[in-house]
Amino acid sequence: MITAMIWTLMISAALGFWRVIVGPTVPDRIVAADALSIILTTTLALLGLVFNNPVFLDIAIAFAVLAFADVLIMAKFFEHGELHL
Amino acid sequence: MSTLLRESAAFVLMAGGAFFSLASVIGIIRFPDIYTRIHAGTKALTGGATLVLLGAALYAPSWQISAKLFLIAAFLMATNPIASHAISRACYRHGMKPVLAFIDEYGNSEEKRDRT
Amino acid sequence: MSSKPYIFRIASLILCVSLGLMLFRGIAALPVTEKVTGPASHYLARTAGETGARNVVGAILFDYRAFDTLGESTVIFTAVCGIAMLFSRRKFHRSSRGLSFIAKRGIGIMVPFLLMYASVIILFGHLSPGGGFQGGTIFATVTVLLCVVFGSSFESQYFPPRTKDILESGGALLFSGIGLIGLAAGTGFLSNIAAGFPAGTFGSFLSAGSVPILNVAVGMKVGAGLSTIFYSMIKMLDAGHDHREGGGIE
Amino acid sequence: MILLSYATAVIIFCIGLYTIMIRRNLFKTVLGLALMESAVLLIIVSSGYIPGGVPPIAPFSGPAVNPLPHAFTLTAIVIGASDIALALAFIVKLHRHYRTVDLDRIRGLRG
Amino acid sequence: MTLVLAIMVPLLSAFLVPLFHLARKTLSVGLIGIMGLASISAALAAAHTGWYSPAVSLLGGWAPDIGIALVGDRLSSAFLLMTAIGSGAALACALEKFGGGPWRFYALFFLMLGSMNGILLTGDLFNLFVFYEIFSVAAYLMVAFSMSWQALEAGLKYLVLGTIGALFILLGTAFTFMATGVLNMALLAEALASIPRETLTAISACLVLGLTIKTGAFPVHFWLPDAHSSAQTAVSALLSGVLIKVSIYALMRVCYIFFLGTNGAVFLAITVIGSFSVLGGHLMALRQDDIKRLLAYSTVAQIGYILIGIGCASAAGAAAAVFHAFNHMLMKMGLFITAGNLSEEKGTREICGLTGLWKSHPLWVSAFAVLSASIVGIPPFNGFMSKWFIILSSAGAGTVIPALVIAAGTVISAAYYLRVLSAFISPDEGSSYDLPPYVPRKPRRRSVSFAIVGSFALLCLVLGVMPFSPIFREYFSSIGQTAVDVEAYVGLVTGR
Amino acid sequence: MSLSFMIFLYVFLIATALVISAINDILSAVITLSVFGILLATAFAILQAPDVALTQAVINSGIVTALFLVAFSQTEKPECYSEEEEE
Repeated sequence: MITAMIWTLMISAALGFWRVIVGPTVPDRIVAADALSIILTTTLALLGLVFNNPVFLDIAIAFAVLAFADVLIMAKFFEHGELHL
Repeated sequence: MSTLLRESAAFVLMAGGAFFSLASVIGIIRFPDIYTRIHAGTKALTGGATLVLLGAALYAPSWQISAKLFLIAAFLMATNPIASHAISRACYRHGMKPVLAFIDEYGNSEEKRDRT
Repeated sequence: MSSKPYIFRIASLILCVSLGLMLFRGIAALPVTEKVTGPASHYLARTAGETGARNVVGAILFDYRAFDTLGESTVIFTAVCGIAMLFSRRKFHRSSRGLSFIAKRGIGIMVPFLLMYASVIILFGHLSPGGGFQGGTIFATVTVLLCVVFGSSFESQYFPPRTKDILESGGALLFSGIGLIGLAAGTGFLSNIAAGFPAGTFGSFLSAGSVPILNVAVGMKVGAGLSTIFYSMIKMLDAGHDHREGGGIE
Repeated sequence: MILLSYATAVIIFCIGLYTIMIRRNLFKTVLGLALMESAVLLIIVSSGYIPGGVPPIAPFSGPAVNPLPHAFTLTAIVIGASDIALALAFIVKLHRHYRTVDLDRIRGLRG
Repeated sequence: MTLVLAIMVPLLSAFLVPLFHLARKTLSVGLIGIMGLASISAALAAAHTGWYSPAVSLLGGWAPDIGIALVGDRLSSAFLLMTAIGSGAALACALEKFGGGPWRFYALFFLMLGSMNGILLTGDLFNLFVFYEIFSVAAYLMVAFSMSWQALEAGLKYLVLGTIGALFILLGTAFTFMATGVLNMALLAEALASIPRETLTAISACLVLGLTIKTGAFPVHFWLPDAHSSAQTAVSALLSGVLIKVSIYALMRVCYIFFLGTNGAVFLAITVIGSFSVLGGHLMALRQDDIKRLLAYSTVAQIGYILIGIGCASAAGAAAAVFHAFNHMLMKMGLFITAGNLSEEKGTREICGLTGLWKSHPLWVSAFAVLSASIVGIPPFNGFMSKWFIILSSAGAGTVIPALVIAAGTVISAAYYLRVLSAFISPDEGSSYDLPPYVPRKPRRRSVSFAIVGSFALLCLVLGVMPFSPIFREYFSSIGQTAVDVEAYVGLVTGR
Repeated sequence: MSLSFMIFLYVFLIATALVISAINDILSAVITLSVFGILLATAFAILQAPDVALTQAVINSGIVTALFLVAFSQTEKPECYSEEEEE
């Protein structure tokens, strides 16, 4: 059952990657990459369940906590065309 | 009995979550412009991921794993809306117009606020 | 995009493919390992007794091969030194321009959790995955986030560059000092239990001798170092239009 | 399965090297370096894997994988990150003078 | 104990420099000098230990197969002596020129000193990679230290190539680890004999390719002339005189320990690379107009000589290579310091502009003449002796072509050094070039630089005579014996 | 995990690397690099290396992307990507 979930999520990720490749504007790519990061975070969490070992969930926590940092800095960059830091 | 109930509930939650994830990715691919894609890629996806994680937490054999899965879900729900808000605002500020949109309420209010 | 001649691309492709084939042949000739052998089996079997750490990778990094870790954090020290050298002598107007109110408030709620998470990663490095590098990098990420969301003046108000310098050198000196204690005890540089550090009870928070202290030292060093790299690199953002020749020390 | 990861790693290594050799943009060079480094990391981590292994965190509930490559990889990741940071700093400094990141238009980098 | 201190004293100095800067803002020359003296004396103490009683220092008290061991033997101590002399001279020049101002430069300098000692003393392959990476990062930044655009370009080029080289070294280390499961070099020497042939080929290709890129031999040499010519004078001297030698040591140690009994083709490859380096370096140097670029290409050629010596795979060849490395350190540091000072004096680095110096600076020019005579290989000087030993040992290895290459290279190098010297001696024509009007600077005191150059020139003379004494010959042949005697190394580390 | 899943993951990884190598826009390549890092961390997790996966996750999504963007924002003007890629 969990294997089926993981497969579904990975196929979703592969479909989302199509938007990263073709996405006509940069924000499309950013949104798709953000979606990919969420999907793969969920996948990692399910992998921890498959391996039945809580240490794998630490990786998923790290992604859940940090993956939006990328998106924030990309968004700021895109908003002004440069980073006003 | 309770095990069966728990597992079937977990299965329903996870299947719903996976369905939402898939649907939102299809939305990212099929929707016409960036704002609708953001709409698909964050709302539905956050909900889907949360559902999957809650289902997994129900299914998990030990309470440590369940606690960590709840934590992941909480963090995702806390961070992802910020990111999507930032990017949609960035798109709007950058000057990208939504297609098929006639009324720009946010833009009007934004304009007024910036003027004052 | 490429203006390189066609023949050059073909030659590069052939070179890369032949290199890859050679490498793959080299790997494929090896027998498949079914069992851990060599020193690694020693680590797996006796880490708990010899160092008291649950995380074998952490024990290798901070006890058996701690000298590598010292060298590795010295690489970051060197890079920080150099990048700060490259971008010195620039006027830097700190900006307080940030993202929207929603992002600011959201980050404001998130940051304490992030700091707590980083501290947990560092302090439990001998019990669970993680350690000085990972926790230090999360600290650096927090400063990056503060820079992005609140503007760099806010960040430099809370984490001034001077503090980062002191933390970085202090971490390096702490690491070296722990090593020199082992040297003074006569059991070799960077020795842990043998130099008299208490082993504690296996699996508890205060265990594994000097491993948690070294974790903290590396966390200070890496966090301050990566943060300083980012801070030095954003320094030039608004000094964008000067064409001064040179600028170095003549 | 392990041969599969070795093959993947070697392919990524070659893609990185090819990128460095062909592309004129300096950022592409740095991206190629990042790819090559990741490939080497993948090779090292795969070399420690044993079928049916568990992570090397005591107490083990089975045969644990080789922990030594993980330690090397940790070291190499941080070293690679500092290398990439240094390369980016150099590129930014050079862009100050030439206003370009095109390899062919920067005088000294052609040879 | 002394082995660890030789690494830790420079590193501790480097960690302390930023704190001193925070406290005082400008560092005094005396403080840096004391730190440098401490570092160099620690290195010399380690060299003494390694020479008279070869020692193994077990870090953390773990056995060599599970921990890291530092090994000091006669080869290490010869190179330790070399780097101590060279970096001491470079530090003195830098202190004279910059004073205590650029504190980050001194931090980088001490980091580089510590990592060089680490490379020379470590007995562990992965630890070698780590120290090599500190060393390389410090070297990239020292190249870029002058912050001119040429220096930045050279630094970037060096960085990209050096990182590729480091990745190849890491890949070779990974393959070695996969094949054997250990990383201690002494244990690897035993374990590598029984691994599959293809893997051995891949390992040797990766390691030799990576170390060759770092060394700057001919096919991948193009970072070297830019890097060495665009740096500051003291840094150029350090880069060309000392850093290259550390790479040579790593190549020598790794190749002799790993491939002496297993893969003889490696040494053939090194000989071929060396021969091409000699010819290519000399021919490129002949075409240069910039004096520092000329000296840098000459360095490529001299690396070729050393590589030919290593490629002989015999004790005599190793001894000759070490002797030539030592001589090259003396000669090239002296030449770079002299050329840098003279060209700063004239305000140009073009050879045709450096005229009339014999009148104004006779002592400098005569020192330059002695050093260049030595590097060309005029008989009474040391360059001749070491080249002669290299030719002898390569003839002893059974090939003639390297000897012919060396002879041809000598002729070419005589041509371009004579060109430089004739420019120095010819009278100052002044206005025949459209040089920018030269404003004479305030004359600087250069007594320390000149003392270093003069003593190096004297040492060249002395070392040209020394090989006739049997004690000296015995010393050098014992270095060669140590280099090729793998069993003794294994016995020293494992205690068997 | 099963073999087919590994094949899927590795093909995905190679595809990401190819996109990084082939795409002309640097910003898109950097975005793809972050996806590559996540996939690599997943591979590390499957290879039973949680420490390495954690480090890769943290470094890749925190620092490397930020440094790339900072460097990129100082070298490219915004016009060169926003106009030419409008739908």
